[in-house]
Amino acid sequence: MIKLTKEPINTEVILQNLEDKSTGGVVLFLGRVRDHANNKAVTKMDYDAYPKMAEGKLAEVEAETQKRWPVKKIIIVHRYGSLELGDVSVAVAVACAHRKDAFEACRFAIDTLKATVPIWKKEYFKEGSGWVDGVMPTMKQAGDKTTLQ
Amino acid sequence: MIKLTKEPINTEVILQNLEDKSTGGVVLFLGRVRDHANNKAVTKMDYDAYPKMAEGKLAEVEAETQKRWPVKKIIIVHRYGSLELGDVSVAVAVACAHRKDAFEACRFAIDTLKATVPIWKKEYFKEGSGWVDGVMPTMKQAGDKTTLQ
Amino acid sequence: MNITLRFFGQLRELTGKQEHEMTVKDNILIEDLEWLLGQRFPQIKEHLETSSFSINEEYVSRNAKVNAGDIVGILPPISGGAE
Amino acid sequence: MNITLRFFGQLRELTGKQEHEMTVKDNILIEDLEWLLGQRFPQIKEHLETSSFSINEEYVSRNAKVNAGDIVGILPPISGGAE
Repeated sequence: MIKLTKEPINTEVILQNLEDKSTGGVVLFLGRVRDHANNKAVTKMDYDAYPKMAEGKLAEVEAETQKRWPVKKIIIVHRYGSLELGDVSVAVAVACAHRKDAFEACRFAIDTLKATVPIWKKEYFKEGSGWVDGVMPTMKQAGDKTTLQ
Repeated sequence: MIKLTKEPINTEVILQNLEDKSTGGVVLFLGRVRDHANNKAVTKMDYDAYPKMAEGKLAEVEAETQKRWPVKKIIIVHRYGSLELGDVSVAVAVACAHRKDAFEACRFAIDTLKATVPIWKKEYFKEGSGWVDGVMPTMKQAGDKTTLQ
Repeated sequence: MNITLRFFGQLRELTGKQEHEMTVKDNILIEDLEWLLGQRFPQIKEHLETSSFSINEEYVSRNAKVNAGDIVGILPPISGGAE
Repeated sequence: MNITLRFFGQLRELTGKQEHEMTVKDNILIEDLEWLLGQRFPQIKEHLETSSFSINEEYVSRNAKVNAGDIVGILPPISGGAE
């Protein structure tokens, strides 16, 4: 399941939706708004998205992760809009029979998401603000590193 | 924080206790009772522990993980007693400034826990039961693989 | 032919535009559109080289052809998620 | 001297004992205690080789010395957590 949303991310609901008696290992990653960046205090963070395209890319991340690992359940939620310090901006949760797969699949999913999903961050400092330096999106997944020319 | 308990593990409370505005990456691992083992249906699972020693080893896992990675918060909870299918038996949650560290630290903590903490599982099947084959505990952490002679 | 441009992140701020209709020659290549954009919006010229382009919500390379009615996204380097 | 044994997991089931007081010669080594246990509890003899020992809640090797009043744990291979 994938979701792009302006609402707060509810980790409790994510873990409930991940319940599955056939899976022994669950790995949940949460990305949160941090109070500092490059030794400067951050006060809040805006996330800009290309919503329809971001949803398509999130779905690709989900499909590619399921293709590469024996994933029983996967939930990817990304928030956008204006976030406060400590707010969860992204959640990736994976349930597998074994923990090794769950760790690897979750790591792959968040790394691939970061490399492909069109979302931009703007940091606000006590004085001023700035768009966060990012990466050129990869054509496909993090697996092949072909950068768009 | 470490805890060995007979009570159900509350993941919501764990995530609340992991809140920290200086950390951008959180990784939570949950181990759950699975409905199958070696192609046999499991109906429930008993966990036996050497409580005082297990608590000491959990504290060592916590300390060693903090020594090796820049971990801001770490919570390790292991349950013992009689568990039903789907019940969470172990939770390891780590918060770091960056996600790479959070993934590695969480993985190290659960792997080391499995190799050192004196806990035993007994599986119940439709017919019969059996203690789960385990590993010889390592003297120290998973890092050095010295098995006790 | 007419196409629709969409700007994101810093490019949206610099152009002051979220969406922009533009008339271009038929079957223009993205690389030629990139040059045109540098003329039309000089304030983003230096950012175009490190930006990516999408046509109808799919990343495309610089030699992709644009068709009439296409929605072309101009995407600065992405920075979603957390480090 | 007197020591206290603690059995866990399968060993507890096989011996039917959780705790067991035992009188042994002073400063006995774990490896000699292991031999004694095989005599006293033949039903766990085959499991002792793959078991680990603890003294007062710390893993010890086979050549560790046991002191009067020590609590000696006999621990079969551990299997905590999930795979």
